[in-house]
Amino acid sequence: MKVMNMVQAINNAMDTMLAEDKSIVVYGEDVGVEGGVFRVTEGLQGKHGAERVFDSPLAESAIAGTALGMAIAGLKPIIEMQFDGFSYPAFNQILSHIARFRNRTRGKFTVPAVIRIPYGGGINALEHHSESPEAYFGHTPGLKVVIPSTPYDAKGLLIAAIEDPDPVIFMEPKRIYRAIKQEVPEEKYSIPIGKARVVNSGEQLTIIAYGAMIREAQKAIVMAKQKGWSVELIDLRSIWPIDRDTIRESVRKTGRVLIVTEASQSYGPAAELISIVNEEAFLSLEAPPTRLTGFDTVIPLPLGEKYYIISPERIFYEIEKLIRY
Amino acid sequence: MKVMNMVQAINNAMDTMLAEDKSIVVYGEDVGVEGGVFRVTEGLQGKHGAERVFDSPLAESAIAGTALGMAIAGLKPIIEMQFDGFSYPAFNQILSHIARFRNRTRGKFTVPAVIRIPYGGGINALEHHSESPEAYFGHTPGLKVVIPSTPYDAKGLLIAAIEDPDPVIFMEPKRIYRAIKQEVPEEKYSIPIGKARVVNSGEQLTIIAYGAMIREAQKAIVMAKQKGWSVELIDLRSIWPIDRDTIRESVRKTGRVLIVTEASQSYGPAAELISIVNEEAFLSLEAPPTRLTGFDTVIPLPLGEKYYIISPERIFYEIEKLIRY
Amino acid sequence: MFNQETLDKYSPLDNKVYQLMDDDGIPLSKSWKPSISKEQIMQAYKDLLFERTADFMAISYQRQGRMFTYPPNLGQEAIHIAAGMVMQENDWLVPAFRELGAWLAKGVSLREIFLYFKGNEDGSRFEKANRVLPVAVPIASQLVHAVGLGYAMNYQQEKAAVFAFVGDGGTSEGDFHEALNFAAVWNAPVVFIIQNNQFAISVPLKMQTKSINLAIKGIAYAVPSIVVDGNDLFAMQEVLAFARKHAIEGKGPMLIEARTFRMGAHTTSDDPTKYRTKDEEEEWALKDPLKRIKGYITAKKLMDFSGEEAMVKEFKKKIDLEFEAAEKHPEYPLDDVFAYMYQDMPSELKRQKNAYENYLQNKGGDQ
Amino acid sequence: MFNQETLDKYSPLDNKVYQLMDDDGIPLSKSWKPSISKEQIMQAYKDLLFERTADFMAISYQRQGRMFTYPPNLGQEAIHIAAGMVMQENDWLVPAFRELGAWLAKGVSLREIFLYFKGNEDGSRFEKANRVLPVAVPIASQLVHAVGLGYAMNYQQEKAAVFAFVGDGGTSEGDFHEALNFAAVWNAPVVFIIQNNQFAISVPLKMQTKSINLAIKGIAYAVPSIVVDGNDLFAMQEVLAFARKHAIEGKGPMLIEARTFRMGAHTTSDDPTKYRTKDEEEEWALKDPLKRIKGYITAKKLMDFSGEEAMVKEFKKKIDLEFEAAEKHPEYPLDDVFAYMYQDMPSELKRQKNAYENYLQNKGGDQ
Ligand SMILES: Cc1ncc(C[n+]2csc(CCOP(=O)(O)OP(=O)(O)O)c2C)c(N)n1
Ligand SMILES: Cc1ncc(C[n+]2csc(CCOP(=O)(O)OP(=O)(O)O)c2C)c(N)n1
Ligand SMILES: [Mg+2]
Ligand SMILES: [Mg+2]
Repeated sequence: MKVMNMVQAINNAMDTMLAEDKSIVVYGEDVGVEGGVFRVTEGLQGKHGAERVFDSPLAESAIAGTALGMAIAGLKPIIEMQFDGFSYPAFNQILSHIARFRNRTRGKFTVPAVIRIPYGGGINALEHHSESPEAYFGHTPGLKVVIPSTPYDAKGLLIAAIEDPDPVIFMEPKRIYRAIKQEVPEEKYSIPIGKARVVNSGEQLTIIAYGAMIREAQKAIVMAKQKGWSVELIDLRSIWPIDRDTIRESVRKTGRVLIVTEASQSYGPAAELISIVNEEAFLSLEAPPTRLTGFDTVIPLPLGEKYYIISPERIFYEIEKLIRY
Repeated sequence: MKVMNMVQAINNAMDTMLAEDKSIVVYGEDVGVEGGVFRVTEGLQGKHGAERVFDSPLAESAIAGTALGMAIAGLKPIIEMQFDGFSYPAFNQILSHIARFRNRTRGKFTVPAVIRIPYGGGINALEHHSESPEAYFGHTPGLKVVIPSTPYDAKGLLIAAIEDPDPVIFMEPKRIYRAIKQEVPEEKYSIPIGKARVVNSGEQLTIIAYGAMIREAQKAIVMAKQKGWSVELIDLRSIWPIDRDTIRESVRKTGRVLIVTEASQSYGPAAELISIVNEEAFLSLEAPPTRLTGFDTVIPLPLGEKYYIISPERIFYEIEKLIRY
Repeated sequence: MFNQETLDKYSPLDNKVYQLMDDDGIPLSKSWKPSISKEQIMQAYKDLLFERTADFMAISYQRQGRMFTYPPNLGQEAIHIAAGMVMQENDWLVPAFRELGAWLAKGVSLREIFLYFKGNEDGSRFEKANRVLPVAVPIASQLVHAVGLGYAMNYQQEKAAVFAFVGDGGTSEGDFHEALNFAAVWNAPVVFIIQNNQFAISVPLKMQTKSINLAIKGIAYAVPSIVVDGNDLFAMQEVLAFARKHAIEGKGPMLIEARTFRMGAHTTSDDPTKYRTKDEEEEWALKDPLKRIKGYITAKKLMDFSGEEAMVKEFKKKIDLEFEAAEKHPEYPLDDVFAYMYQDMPSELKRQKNAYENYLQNKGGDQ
Repeated sequence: MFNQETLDKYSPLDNKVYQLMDDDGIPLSKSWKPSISKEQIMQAYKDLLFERTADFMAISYQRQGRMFTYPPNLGQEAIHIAAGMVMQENDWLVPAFRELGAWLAKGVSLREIFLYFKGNEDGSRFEKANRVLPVAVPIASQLVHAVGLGYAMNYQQEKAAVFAFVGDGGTSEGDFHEALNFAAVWNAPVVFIIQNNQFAISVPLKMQTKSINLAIKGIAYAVPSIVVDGNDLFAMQEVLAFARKHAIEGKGPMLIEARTFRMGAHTTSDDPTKYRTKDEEEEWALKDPLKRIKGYITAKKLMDFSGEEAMVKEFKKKIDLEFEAAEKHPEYPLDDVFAYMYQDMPSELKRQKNAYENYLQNKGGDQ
């Protein structure tokens, strides 16, 4: 099998699907000739033609809104928001239309589009290039929201997203775009949306995380292991729907739970997970379900980012507090 | 004292402040000549002039973005988003700029603007006219988010919002715009942002709610009283910041908590409140903190709205389950 | 007849209105002949009368409390009827929310329209109408959808045009701009129709923009554009037919400002006396599109109108039947709140639905 | 000199470029005389050279890993220097992110600029510069801010103009449209300057819009507009000075397309060879704004350039000092993450900050 990083795996997923399904088109700012600012669409225009893989004018609302039109007419658009922070101009189209057209028309018109968004901090970028907006999307009925944490998952989940009959927000943890290399099959495969993955099984505490936080949690778990603590790690993979079964099973076993997300705290993704833990495993709880999240601040520019982004040490610190609770 | 409904109280607050402070301007779609589609700005243009109270062209992003420019130059704009669902085109301006200019410029430029948004369901309206987007704003660092539930609070909180040196999203539960009449002082007064109100004190269970849900909760509490159950009701008033002290005190006393919000469930406002309850009162909990919220669906058109909107009966049903837990 | 040459000679900078009949329906030029047949003219008149009757009925249902908000079409019907004549089966209609006659022409049933405005999403399923998008409430947001449809028509090599509507107010929204620009760059077969009815709720055009007309905005995108008398059925029909041809021949989008007047209220909850004068209303009443087409028919002696009253009666009966059918529509089931959010209902939605059903089952008789 | 008459005669539809010097800096018309003094011309040349030097240094600091992303200004400096000459103390500057010389002219220090691109918000505090907004990253979003400032200038009866910058790519965003329209309707004293450098990252202008130029877009809003040779310092200076006068005299906004070329990369993480040809680059190199103003100075024998090397050396020293000052800027304290979100830190932020401080205190030595 070929070893790929996440950029290559995502590129390969689109390449595979473009070859298979003529109704797929890929567009956005700089995705054509340039192959995307992160090179995620590199080579696709050359291979599949400029009618199928192309640059659009610089306007996110139109990029999203035209995708809806295309989808209704039978195409399967995969669009890119160049960075997390530039998805906001497209919010009205995503929230008011893409998420709702099926319901609005009682199933007559559907929007099988995929919206790719590189997201998250840790790459020393300018403002608006390091955001974690997943809760905005998760709170929007009608969307599915998927976040991979490995190259293998990225390909399988993206293919599932493309084949999904409904709109999927596909968020790519840009910080680990090239950080993890893994064997990834070159043929087509998919990973069901809505199923979490138990990355590490353990007995004393459950960590729930996703995206770039998985790697950090793994490091913290190594530290915890040295203390003799057994920690389970759940990679959510899908922000909505959430795999309650996996969470329930784990927390009922461990009785302790730590949620780790980079997004800011208030009304953030961790809050939803804490609520689910309460709903599913209240009587098993031996310590308060805890969240370790970004602050309720703008994510600082690079020189201040270290405070905001969650380190393995901070995760370990919370593990310790919970274990000793 | 004069008896006012919420529309009159909000109108009176703006009138009072326009008279006092020449730097205040009020604008938005149809707020001038027409006095707003809900008549909230009625008479203000006549009284304070068309340079201070005026109609803008139909473009929410510009309405919000120009308010930022005005605020930086020393004005205090109060803008109106005509309905909840039409605040989405302004999201980029609100999330990326209004919420952040102080932080971005290290306090050099500030945005003391107020964004008024009539919100929520229950008025038999078309799509996009019945939304509860408060979690989107609550999750956005740099904003304050305020929701009154009575005419008295509406005036006092709006005046506080206008005087606040930072941007405030002021959400008006349109369903009760004219439903509650109350004595409201005609002179200026303000209610601090960030302080919840204990509407009803009780011993066995705490309900946390805000906006139009307060009235429904009150009805449910009457029903509970007939069963001999003593329920405390907290009107949050401020969605961000949240008054943790009042919540803590109450839940530590009652041990049981029910959150009632109209907004949809996943990643919604109730999740944040449940997390806070866990953080502040875990050891006092005698039953799982519970949420009663809108579904993870689009709020249905009028004929289906009854399922979505939370009735006193449904609140009572949850009260009973919790009390008997 | 409006053709490429007419377009080439036209510039919105001159602020001229393309118009064929005067206020009384008399052709402005002796040499002009309608490009549609007598039968089509008669049919257009009937369709316009039908739209107007349905519209009046809708308002009265609303007043009786049998329907919620409704946006009247009064005065703008010629635009809708003309579009209806021009649109073909495989063309797409992308409405704003004030295009009743155009929806009907595409096969949307009155029953569905009533059902929608009564507050049931079933009214947007459009069972027999193909290629009609539902009402778009967020102003101008539908225009980018139209461009996506247009891209798909090109991509799929279909000879079909997209007819996209927006109001004068809608031209101020960013999506208007983005849509026109994308359509031009992509050479999308979209016919953009601005119904310039002079008001956006209470806001008059002069507070919406400083430009002398709205067609002029097409220049920003190199999209051919023209101001048309929207109350002149013939002028609208000719220009729209041309624009459709232009689109399906691969010549790209056009922008048409249909100049008209909203003779009624913005919606049934609006009171126009707050923001406009009787004079203004009376001036525009002279240009009533129904009056004008009737003037033409009378002058050309195509028919007399002695049968009109009977016809309207007929219409009313039919409209009542449609409304009653909408009223008899099955009760909104709980299922429908959840069933259409996704193709396969996610377990989270099942859970929420179950919880509600449990509540219904358990609440007992006393609450 | 550019005046009302020149403007009245000009139409962007003719697609002419307002230009005063040829590629070698020779005035196109014998009768034309600069409206600025010799001293000002010399100063402009020096400022341009300084901007270019600072820009090169910035790129090299970035290459050395001492700074993060940086957007080079190479080739566009005449626009910035001209704006710098025209803007007055009470005027507002609303930048996009590629206007180095204009920021400097308004009193922003290089230290601050470096600090910002090193990744510290302190660089946007602009301690000595008044009325300069910070870099606006979300494309075109800043234009509506400019209109709000303009409204306030009118409201406060200040005779001040707002200079708002955007790129060619930025003209596609909805906010561009909304800003121009609001500015026109409100008669806001805003000078909109499009730096048309032919590319939006990798996307060439012809994929951005079908219109023959960008000034033409002003027609949509009845905003007077003009295409100017952005590499011609004199042309830019004249037009901007006129636009400022136009604005503060209550005549409303103007739209200026400054036609130029981004001679460098989009940012330090971009590689232009992927999307453009050497030919294109060489063609534009002939129009280098520095070369042209030097050509003018040489032709007019205002000075020789024997001192240039020494001057650049001087500049480099100064720039190095500024950069070092930025590097010596105090370490980013935890406080700064929280301190500026609100005027009074809400207890929730205190709580979160405390939690972090507790972690720092308690984590001990072994992690
Ligand atoms: C984005 C958005 N903002 C505000 C509204 C509220 N609203 C409904 S209709 C309307 C006026 C529309 O005017 P115009 O585009 O001229 O269409 P008309 O109603 O005249 O047909 C407004 C402001 C809306 N529906 N969508
Ligand atoms: C809303 C938004 N979308 C995307 C981006 C990413 N981006 C940064 S610069 C740029 C191109 C801008 O082109 P142009 O407006 O021509 O300015 P230039 O870089 O050429 O000066 C893009 C797409 C952004 N900053 N903001
Ligand atoms: Mg209108
Ligand atoms: Mg550019």
